[in-house]
Amino acid sequence: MIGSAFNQLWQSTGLFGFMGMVEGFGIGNLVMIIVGFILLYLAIAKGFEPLLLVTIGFGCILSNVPMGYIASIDPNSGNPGFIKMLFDMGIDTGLFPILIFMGVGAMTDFGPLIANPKTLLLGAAAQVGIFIALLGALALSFIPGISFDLYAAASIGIIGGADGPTAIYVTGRLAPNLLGPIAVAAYSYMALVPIIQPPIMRALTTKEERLIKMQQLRPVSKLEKILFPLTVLTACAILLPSATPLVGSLMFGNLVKECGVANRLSDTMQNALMNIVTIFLGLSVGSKMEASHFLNLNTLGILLLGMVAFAFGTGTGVLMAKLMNKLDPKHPVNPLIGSAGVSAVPMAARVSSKVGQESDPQNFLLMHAMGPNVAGVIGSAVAAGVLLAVVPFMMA
Amino acid sequence: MIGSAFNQLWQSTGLFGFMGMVEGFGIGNLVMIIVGFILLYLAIAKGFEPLLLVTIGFGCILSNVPMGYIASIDPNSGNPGFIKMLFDMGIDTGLFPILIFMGVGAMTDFGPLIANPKTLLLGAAAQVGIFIALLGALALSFIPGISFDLYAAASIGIIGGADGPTAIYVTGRLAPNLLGPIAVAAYSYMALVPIIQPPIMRALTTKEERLIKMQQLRPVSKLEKILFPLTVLTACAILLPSATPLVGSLMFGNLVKECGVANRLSDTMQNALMNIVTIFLGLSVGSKMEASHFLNLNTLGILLLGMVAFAFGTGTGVLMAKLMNKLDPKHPVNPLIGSAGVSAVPMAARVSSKVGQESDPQNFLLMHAMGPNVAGVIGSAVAAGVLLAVVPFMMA
Amino acid sequence: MIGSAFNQLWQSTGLFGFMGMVEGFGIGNLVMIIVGFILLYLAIAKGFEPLLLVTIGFGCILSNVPMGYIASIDPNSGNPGFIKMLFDMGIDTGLFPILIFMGVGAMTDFGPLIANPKTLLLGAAAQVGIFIALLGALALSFIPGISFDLYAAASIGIIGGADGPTAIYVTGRLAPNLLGPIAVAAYSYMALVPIIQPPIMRALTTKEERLIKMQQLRPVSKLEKILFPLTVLTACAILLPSATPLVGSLMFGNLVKECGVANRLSDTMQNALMNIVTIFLGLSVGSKMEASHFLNLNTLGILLLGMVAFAFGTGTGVLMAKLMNKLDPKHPVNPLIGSAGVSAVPMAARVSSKVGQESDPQNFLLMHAMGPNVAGVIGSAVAAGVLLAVVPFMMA
Amino acid sequence: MVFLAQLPKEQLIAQLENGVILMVLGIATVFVFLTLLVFLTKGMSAFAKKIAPQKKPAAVVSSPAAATLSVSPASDADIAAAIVAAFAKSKE
Amino acid sequence: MVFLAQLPKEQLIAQLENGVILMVLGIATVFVFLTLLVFLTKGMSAFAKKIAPQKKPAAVVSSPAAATLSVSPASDADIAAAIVAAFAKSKE
Amino acid sequence: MVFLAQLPKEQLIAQLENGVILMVLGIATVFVFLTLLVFLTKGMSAFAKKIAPQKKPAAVVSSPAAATLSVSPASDADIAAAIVAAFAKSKE
Ligand code: NA
Ligand code: NA
Ligand code: NA
Repeated sequence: MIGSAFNQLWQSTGLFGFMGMVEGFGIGNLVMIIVGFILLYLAIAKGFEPLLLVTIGFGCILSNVPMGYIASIDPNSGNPGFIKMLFDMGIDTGLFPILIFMGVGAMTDFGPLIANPKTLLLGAAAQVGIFIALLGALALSFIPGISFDLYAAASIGIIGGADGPTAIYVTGRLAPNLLGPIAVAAYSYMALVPIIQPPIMRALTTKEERLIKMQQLRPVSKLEKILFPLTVLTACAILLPSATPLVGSLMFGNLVKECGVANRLSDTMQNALMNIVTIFLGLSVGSKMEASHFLNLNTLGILLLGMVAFAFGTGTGVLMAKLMNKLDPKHPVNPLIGSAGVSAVPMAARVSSKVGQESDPQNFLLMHAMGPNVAGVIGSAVAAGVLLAVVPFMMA
Repeated sequence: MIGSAFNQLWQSTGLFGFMGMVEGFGIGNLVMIIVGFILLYLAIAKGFEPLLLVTIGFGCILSNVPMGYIASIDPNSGNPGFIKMLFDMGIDTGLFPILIFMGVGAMTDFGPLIANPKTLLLGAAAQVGIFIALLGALALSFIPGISFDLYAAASIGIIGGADGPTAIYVTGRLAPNLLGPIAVAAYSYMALVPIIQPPIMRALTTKEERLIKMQQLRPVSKLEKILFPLTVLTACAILLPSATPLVGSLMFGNLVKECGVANRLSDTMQNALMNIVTIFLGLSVGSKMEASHFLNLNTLGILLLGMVAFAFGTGTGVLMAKLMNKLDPKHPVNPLIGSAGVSAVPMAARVSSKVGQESDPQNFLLMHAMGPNVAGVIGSAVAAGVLLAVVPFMMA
Repeated sequence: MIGSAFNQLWQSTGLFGFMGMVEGFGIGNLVMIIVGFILLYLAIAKGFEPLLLVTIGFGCILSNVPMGYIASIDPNSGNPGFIKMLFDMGIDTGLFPILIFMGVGAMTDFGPLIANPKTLLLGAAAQVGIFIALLGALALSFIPGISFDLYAAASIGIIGGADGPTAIYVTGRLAPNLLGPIAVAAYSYMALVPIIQPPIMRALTTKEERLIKMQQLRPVSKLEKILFPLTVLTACAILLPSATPLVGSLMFGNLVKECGVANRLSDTMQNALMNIVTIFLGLSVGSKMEASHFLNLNTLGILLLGMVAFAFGTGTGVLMAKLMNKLDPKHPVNPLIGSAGVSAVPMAARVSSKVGQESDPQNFLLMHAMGPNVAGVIGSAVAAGVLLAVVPFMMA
Repeated sequence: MVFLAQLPKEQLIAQLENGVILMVLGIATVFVFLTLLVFLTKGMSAFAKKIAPQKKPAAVVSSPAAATLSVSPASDADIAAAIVAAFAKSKE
Repeated sequence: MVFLAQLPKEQLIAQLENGVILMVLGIATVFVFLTLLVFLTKGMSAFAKKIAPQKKPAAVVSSPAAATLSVSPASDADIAAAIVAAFAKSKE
Repeated sequence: MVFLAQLPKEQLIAQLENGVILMVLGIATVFVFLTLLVFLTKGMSAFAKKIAPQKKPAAVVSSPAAATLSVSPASDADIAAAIVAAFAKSKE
């Protein structure tokens, strides 16, 4: 009897599971745990988007513990694990990315965009990367071993939105099994923006262009800041209802902040609520780092295409700025701020500023780059709206 | 093919929905969006209960975006929208108003009431408005185009409780379809207390009565403040169990505050928890501002009856104070504090004080008015308990 | 008609319920309400673990209000009460204790344990109390009127873990009906540690042993503090997956704190999130203080065995320290820190320090006792993992 | 505007009758309950005084200066402002 | 490494066609929407200026010193540090 | 008091046997696991020292002054009190 109990305990060790002796577990779990540790290393030692990658990495480790059943249903008791519950509560339903987007809205200052609205076009141009990567995913599927359908391709494309909650929202709706690699790619490349963008920016601009000084931004009144989120919301409601969950929650957070009469709500959105949801969202996303959906050529394809998306978005943003200078030479735009249109707030705007100061240390581009930077958030949400409206219809 | 995709996108614009070309949407949504903007205007520009009316107004707008399916189930995907989820989570179940009531309890100082317990009678008298409005709703139903059943009438009456969470709790239980107009009426009239109450108060009192100076309140010990919530809870448990969810959560919050050994919980109830729930509750309530339940004569009836409830509650509170002076002339009560019995904490108490100082700038009534003011919160919850216990039985 | 309505109201008073005239209620509810008041008294006047006992006590009172249906389903409307919802959301699923454990991890400094890892053995030894009490529960079941099965016995044993969330997690999984008395016993004895432990500690040590001075703890680097939670997690994943929900969430909280790059998440885990969950968890646990599961001899048995568990754990911790001194006399350990191995952080460590200073006021044991103290948390979670893995298998 | 279907007259009258009952019942209950609470509160205060006779008042509630609900605890900015003010004063 | 089953060629080509359509549609929509927003924002600003002509600028957004997203409010420690610094300076 | 139904004697004995097994198993597992952890922790510390040899100690944990779990961060009031105290001292 005591022997059988010891045997039971031994058969319930993780070691036993890693050796593939329990159905549903195997060496793949061990590999994924190592991937989780690598994410923790990148987050802690390298400072890659630590809030998200620490939680995603830890979620990946916990979810891959054999017979831990933390992100699945325990077949013996029928109980769901705690990360499974969090996933069902907030990712499957789309609630967590929406709540994060409220907090992002409450943290965002659209002032620079209101002062120079034409930078919205830079935020539009940089979304081209999304669709290039989408097409790339479909093309890569011709290679044996890689296989993406339209849902997967759209989710991969949205990595190019350079916006975590948008990517998670779209992928959760269209291709939840790919949530792990897509979220990791999105946050990793956002952290790598200072490495990915500068060479592209330098290659596409001349020395003279990089020296362009922009006119000082005009002051923006409080009333304009209050009316702006309402304007965007109205446009979105009239033209693209499928984008309203994302755009609406962003603008809700922003209005609560800017209206000045609900500061305690704005403060909670930015802090307690956002932090709680970030913890839950990170762990849940990490739980989608399953061996069966991660250890295949598709993941390599996703990582490659994510890079393509970022690179193309950066490039089209810069080129759009050069085109705008051609069309309206009286109000010159430094093309270096075009790359900030990918979003990745505020990192991409800082990169614009830094590259600009390489040529002229007295040229302060940061505030100018914040315009396209926050425009990129709106642009990605609009692109997400198109994908969410059209892809299910095409697949029907 | 591309034509059909463009057509699909065009048919999914909000414009198409406003024109009534999709089942379930129409021009009514546009009107409700405008109503939402009006609420935002009142909240932001006029300062009407901004924490609630900003969130309710925004929830109204988001919920009325055609084909946004933010407060309903998307018929194509079967997914509920995020505001629908919040509503099901917290309003349908009654959880959100209960949690807000905990926070209210943790913010309330019952000291002035303990020092002068007979002001509880003022809090009782001011609830008469609830039942007058209830009766009024049933009477108005004889008018063609207006139709309230007993559930609706009870929910309308509770507007006179001048207490947001109580009104939302009762309406969520008895007549959830009327939640939109009732919550808006309740919060709007609470914001209008400084305009509604003074003329009634002046009309029902003489100059001499308004000059009455009250005896200074005695100090209240910490022990009394700890025992008070337990006393109220006990009375409620013995006599009116149907009121215990509301009264119990109010007294729980108050005990956690007053006991002094759980300050971190009290602080969270008042801040992080309350703010999160306020955001969720406001958006959810806003989602009940549907064209079909708002754009009819009933809504006019509700607005009218809400005003009646406030006015009668104010009046009966003042008259009760005058009666108390008749019965117990040794301990005079300034009848101006009677109006504070409607609750609307702390606005109504401030109004008592302000009207008092019109007659005598040296007469500080604020603390005296806080007694009936917090008594009104208990009174409304007790009235809610009666409605919740008896109405379903009458309708059975 | 009005008579029948008054009658209906009278039949819905709590008084009517206490008198046993409604099915499912009776005098037992009144007794449990009094028990709830006693818990409030212990929490507020005596300072017994007030955060938990205030909420548990209030939850007990609310849940026992006849016809309040706050912790059950209202048979008339079919609606669950708010505490029932909280219970189903977080205790039945195990989510709340897991979230609390994250916060505990984010509050814990494993530095003293890393500096002197062999104190882990003290944390192991003190868990013997768990299994003694388990065996005791099975033995007591021979007494007529007391009846525990293996699920109940394991849940009772875990009281000896001296760790609230672990006890609630295990009991919620194995014997949810006993949650009330077990949680109350666990938190009460944790509060009574300064009374229970010193006599045992004095009885098992000589004056010379109590005077032992320990070597100053070496400094611990930030890197070690980051690697420690990952080390424990890895060991747990490989050897005891059934303990990973508890150990994993503890180590997640600790890593988020120690990594230094996610302070806003760590802060939220320790404050807003932990406080919210504590409120919900306390009320839910209190709802399991039902007359039918509390007012019987089993509860006396649980209280007795909880004391046994604490006493034995204290004793085996001290004896283990003495054994370690025998085996390794070069690095003497003051046996008074052995008792801290029961966990009950940080109370038990303070008791070690206080008893030590009775003999030598210059002997500062507190930091030395923190090592076994936090080791005890890990030890209890490991013991919980064994119970969760083996008990259901034995009962199958 | 949507025009709602009208309830039949008998039902309207029946529910008006119910409404009157509800009013009587409700007002009576609220008054009975809160009147009872007046006495319970007085009893509670007497009990509190008996078991813990206090010499110094724990809190004076009538001062107009303290006459606001403690709805929001002092914010960081308030504390900072208070310290700066105290500091400035001390320099005079 | 897991090798995934390959989709049939016709399906791959069909979805590539869909992808091209999606790209055209998506890029067009994004540009139309954001271009429209340029005009709406300008209109909104003109409207704002009309109903509330301002003399003093409410907020100047071009200063490089303010050039960070106000992502985190000043912490307690920051406030304390600022006060201590101010205090130390005043003692000079 | 409710008197609970008694389990049959054979079942009681059977579960007592299970209890003994559980005790042996449990105590063994706890000791094996935590003993292993002693060695793993020592190994981890050696590894940490190897990859990042430190000159200055990052944190000294033995000082009795620091001898409290950092359970609650300093509150605003604490900070304010500390500053006021420091200020008062500086005026001496
Ligand atoms: Na973007
Ligand atoms: Na009221
Ligand atoms: Na323990």
